[in-house]
Amino acid sequence: MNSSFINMEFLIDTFFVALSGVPIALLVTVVALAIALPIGFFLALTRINEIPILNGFTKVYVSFVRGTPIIIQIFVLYSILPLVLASIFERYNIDFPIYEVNTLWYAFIIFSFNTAAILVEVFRSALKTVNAGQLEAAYSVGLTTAQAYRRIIIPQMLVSAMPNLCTATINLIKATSLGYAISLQEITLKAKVAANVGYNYLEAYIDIFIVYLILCITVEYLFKVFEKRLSRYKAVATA
Amino acid sequence: MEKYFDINYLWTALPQLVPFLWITLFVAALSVIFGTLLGLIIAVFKLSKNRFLQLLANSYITIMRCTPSIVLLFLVYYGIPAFADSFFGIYLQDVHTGVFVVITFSLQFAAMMAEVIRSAYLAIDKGQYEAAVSVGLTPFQAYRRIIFPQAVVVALPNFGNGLISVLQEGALAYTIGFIDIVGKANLIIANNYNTHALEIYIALAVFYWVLSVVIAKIFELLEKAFSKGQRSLKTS
Amino acid sequence: ACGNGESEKSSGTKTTEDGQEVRVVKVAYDQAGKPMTFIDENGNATGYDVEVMKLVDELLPEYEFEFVGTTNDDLLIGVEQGKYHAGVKNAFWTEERTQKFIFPQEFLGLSSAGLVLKKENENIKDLSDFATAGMTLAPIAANNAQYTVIAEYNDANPDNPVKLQAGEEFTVDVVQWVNEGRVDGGVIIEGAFKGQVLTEGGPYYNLKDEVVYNEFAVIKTWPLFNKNEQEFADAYDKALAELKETDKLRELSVEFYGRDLFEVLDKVER
Amino acid sequence: MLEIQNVHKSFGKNEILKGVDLSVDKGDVVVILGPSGSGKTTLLRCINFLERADQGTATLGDLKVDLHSASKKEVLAVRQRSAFVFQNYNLFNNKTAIENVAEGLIIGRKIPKEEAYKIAREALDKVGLSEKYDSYPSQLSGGQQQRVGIARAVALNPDVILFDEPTSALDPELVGEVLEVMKEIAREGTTMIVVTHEMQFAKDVAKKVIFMDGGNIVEEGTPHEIFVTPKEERTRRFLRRVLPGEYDFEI
Amino acid sequence: MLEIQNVHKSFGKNEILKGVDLSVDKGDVVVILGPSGSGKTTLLRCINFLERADQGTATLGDLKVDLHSASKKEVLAVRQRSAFVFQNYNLFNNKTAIENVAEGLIIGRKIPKEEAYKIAREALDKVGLSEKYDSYPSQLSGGQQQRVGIARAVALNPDVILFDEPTSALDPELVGEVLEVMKEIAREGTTMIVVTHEMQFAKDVAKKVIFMDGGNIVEEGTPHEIFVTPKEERTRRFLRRVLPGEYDFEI
Ligand SMILES: Nc1ncnc2c1ncn2[C@@H]1O[C@H](COP(=O)(O)OP(=O)(O)OP(=O)(O)O)[C@@H](O)[C@H]1O
Ligand SMILES: Nc1ncnc2c1ncn2[C@@H]1O[C@H](COP(=O)(O)OP(=O)(O)OP(=O)(O)O)[C@@H](O)[C@H]1O
Ligand SMILES: [Mg+2]
Ligand SMILES: [Mg+2]
Repeated sequence: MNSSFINMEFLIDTFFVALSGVPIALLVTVVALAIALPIGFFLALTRINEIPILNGFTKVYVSFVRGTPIIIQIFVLYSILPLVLASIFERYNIDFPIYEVNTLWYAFIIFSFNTAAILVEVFRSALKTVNAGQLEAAYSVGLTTAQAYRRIIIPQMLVSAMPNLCTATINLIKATSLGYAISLQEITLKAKVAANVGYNYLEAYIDIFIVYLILCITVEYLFKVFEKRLSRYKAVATA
Repeated sequence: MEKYFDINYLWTALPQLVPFLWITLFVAALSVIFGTLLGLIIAVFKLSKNRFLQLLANSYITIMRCTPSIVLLFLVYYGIPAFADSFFGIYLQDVHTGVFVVITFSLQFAAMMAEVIRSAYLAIDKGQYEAAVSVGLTPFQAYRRIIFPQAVVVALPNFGNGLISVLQEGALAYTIGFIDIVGKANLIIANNYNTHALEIYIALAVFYWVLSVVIAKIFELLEKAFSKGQRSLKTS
Repeated sequence: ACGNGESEKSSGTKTTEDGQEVRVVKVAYDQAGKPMTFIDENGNATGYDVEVMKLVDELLPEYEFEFVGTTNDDLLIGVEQGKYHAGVKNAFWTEERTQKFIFPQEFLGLSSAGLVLKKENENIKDLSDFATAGMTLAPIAANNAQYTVIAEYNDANPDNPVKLQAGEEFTVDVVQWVNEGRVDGGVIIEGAFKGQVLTEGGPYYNLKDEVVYNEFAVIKTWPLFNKNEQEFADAYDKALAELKETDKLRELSVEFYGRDLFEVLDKVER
Repeated sequence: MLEIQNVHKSFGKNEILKGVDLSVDKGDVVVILGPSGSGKTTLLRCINFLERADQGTATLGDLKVDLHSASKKEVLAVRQRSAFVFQNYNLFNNKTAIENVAEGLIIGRKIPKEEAYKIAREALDKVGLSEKYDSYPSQLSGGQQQRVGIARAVALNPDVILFDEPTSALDPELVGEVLEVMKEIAREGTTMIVVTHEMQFAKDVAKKVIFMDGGNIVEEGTPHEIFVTPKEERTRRFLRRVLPGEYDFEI
Repeated sequence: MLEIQNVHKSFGKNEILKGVDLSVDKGDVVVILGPSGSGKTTLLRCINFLERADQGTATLGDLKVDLHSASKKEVLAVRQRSAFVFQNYNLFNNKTAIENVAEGLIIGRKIPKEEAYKIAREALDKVGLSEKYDSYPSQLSGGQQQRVGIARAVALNPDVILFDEPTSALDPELVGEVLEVMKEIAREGTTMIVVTHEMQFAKDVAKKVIFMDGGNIVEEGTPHEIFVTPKEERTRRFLRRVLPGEYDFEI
């Protein structure tokens, strides 16, 4: 039996190793969100407005992402993406060095694929909370549909989407911990590699745990601040 | 890509995977049962007026919310026995892996359920309680006969979502050597010298997808069956 | 013959018909390590390492082995923590591992590690050629000893390192990756290469003319024992020494690796 | 029948009820008027212990309780002798009309099921809902829901029924049917305290009208006294706003 | 000013409007009465293209459009010459009072910001909300919200303002302030079509009262004609229910 429960020195050293994975984890999160937000919103609109073909496609897409474990999505996409891309490039004679791309790009694609589907549902339910009367009122003062969305609907929709956006973001950050499966140099992989040298897995996982805790609580806090700013119009008279 | 993709691997994998589906479902079922009970307690804490209990519940929920499943799984699987051994001299190394899997996902499910239960409770108009006590029911009777049945209906869709998500998080149990459907899939891949993984993963994805669609459907029907009183005239 | 108090509570004893005490020990194996350690179609443990341990079991009447399949990570942590008394996973010897495990005197077998390369890169014979050519290497799971071998090479050759990446074993299909050009090369065990590419009916038999296997080392592999299992390790040594007198290990090597690796034993460095 | 004395109630720092006294005789109808926020709802809720008053007593027949410190048993006793009709009906959404009415009888009063259902049917018949026994609240119009609410109260055969603006959530056209039912019940001799803005109802039915403002009873009297010869300026100002051009006070 | 002809509208199989004609002269106030479900709201919504009619035309000054097949440009043109005041206000929740009023001017009408704010301030002053420029809707009472809604409509200086039960979501006491503002605006000569249950308002302000039932205009005339000498039995029945005991028709 190992004599001491926890190797403190290793615990502290590896904490910083794990911490050094944060930029990659955040980069993947931010890029995936940046790609997924507009796609998710657009697809949510196709669902709400029941646009014939797209609506059906979105339904299937969302159902697949929500219906399968993300680790399996990672496995499948990571295996299939290069094959599909390579054959596309081949067909159109595009000379693109598909195999020289960094794993980071796979991570961007995989996590965007996943997050966009989640955001479809987030935006869809948020759009539903905006009273139809708001759109009508905008029409009645002579705004076009695009103007009404930009100035009235989206700002209000965002407020009710905030808590779910926060959850989606946190789930995304957590999901990057599965990036180890595609050799993404993020928090978990870095700590695991460090652990491997002396087999200090327990310590490594405690470090990973702490790093994610800090990361996610910070993100939660930021969202709360942002949400408060967005929803200042909800303040009651007595406040 | 036809060069690599050999559908035969997929077909041969399917029957091999089926028996392990039950293990996956069993683990999910146990996690749901224990998780719901724990979640109920946490929801009660969070709704209570006691600041300390609220803090406890909130911290629990935050920690669970912020911990990736795979990390939680490892901490439970290696942490609990090491901790029990170092501090209490209790030897837990012989405990079956499945137990740790169930503990992990029960803990996680409880955090989800606490919020589901709490919001379902809050969704029921206070007037329902007031009306019940005003016709002479005791507070307990009011909860049991009026509030609870309505809260269940409100909670149902979120409960279904929670169930689907615990099923999916469970897919990570393979990382600690637990052989459920994913574990079995990885064994099949290993037996093919780690080749043709894609076909096997697609088989897995199909299982999960069908499963989640079926569960969603079941909950939709349940919701309909339970919400007879809530149905609005328009939709009937 | 029992261990100390610590391991006593973790292992049962049995009594055979002739009244002898038999200690039941748990031997973990990596269930995804074909052809060294794996589960066959019937759900039984097998592979070179496992079969050797079965022979050892036969020679040790006072022990009864219980084979427990698990993952790489769990095997290492489990043997260290005492959940398992010993483990086999085609393990190489590394300095760090001696801190955590007992390595016995007698090695278990030999493993030929090599590079999978495209046919046109046949001339890359070892890691330094590979590094000089600036080629990319398929990711290796961080807990796999292959990772350590490359890492050690890099430490020894800081001016000409191989690009080493950690990954997950299930997502890396080395031969296919090399063939499709996703990476230039991958580390593989000869047995696995033969099973995949050179055996008729193997999954990549169709690639037998496209990819090559270039051995860069033959390495001794070891069972790992829990730190408290010195006595068990000694018993193992005794049995294995006996086995090495016979041809049984050579036969198993041929059976699982398609080649008698003991022929090159004198060239083995580690 | 019901006598309330010196009810005080604050929410935080706001004193909402500043010592209200009120008495109703058996079979009488008392209507409470007053501007929004004057404490009308709070007063009714304190009587039925939906809020705990800070001070005050209630005497209901032979039962005398302290509105601040009544025990659980006393609370239950008061609730079993009184009934409440809510502004927004508060029917049990998960129960049909007849189950709504029977619930309090079966569970609260321990009346056998068949008998309870018999009483419930009679109560629903009385409010004109013989066709709707098995409808859920969501399948009923607002007026019908409120009539179920009244039947639920009536079925309990309470000493007093408290109505809190029973018609104010209804479409104008549905108000009539509910007021009609309330008049009918008043005619049968049920004791009622009614908070309402329906002046016509007050004039037709009330024995006594009470005008509240700022947590106090400003003025009380017969409908004629309040509507035609109000003494207080505050009362007049209120009535002028609520009944514009309809009344000319005799000054 | 505004002339509507032969408006038909069905929802699914229900024909809600069965060929309605309506005309309003500049500066006139027309009040529409009718039981719930008679199609009053639907009519107003068709005029403003919040619903697409199945058939019908509207002439607004020199602009003539087909209510069924108007182009996007025509729709926008009609909306810029008309304004709508909603039953439940529909203020933009994420904008302050003044932003609510200015929004249509700046974005819809492309009026420069400073000028738009000037107009918005004047409109808010007119409805008595000089103090509330920067309040969000959630910080305003119902009556104040509806006054912002009216200011928003007035600021657009439209040819006609459509009111759909502007006071029916308000507490009784707040109704007065909104009606007062509406009377004021009517006095200034704004063309208005008002769906309301406020008979007093109709009597005081309307040039013409229209009674609708079942998707048709049953009767129209001056307030006196409709309230005192209604010709149709249906009109009488309706008024009797809504104004119990208040009117004695001359038969
Ligand atoms: N639970 C509560 N917490 C804090 N303040 C409250 C609460 N309930 C009521 N109040 C306040 O008490 C005052 C009186 O409320 P109450 O509902 O009794 O008035 P009301 O006379 O019934 O008015 P309305 O005619 O609008 O129903 C109001 O100012 C209200 O804001
Ligand atoms: N979007 C819709 N889909 C289907 N039916 C509708 C829709 N809008 C209105 N209706 C129906 O059209 C009929 C007329 O509705 P409308 O709102 O015009 O009546 P109204 O005269 O304004 O009544 P109220 O006084 O209750 O407001 C009603 O039966 C209503 O159910
Ligand atoms: Mg009230
Ligand atoms: Mg309407």
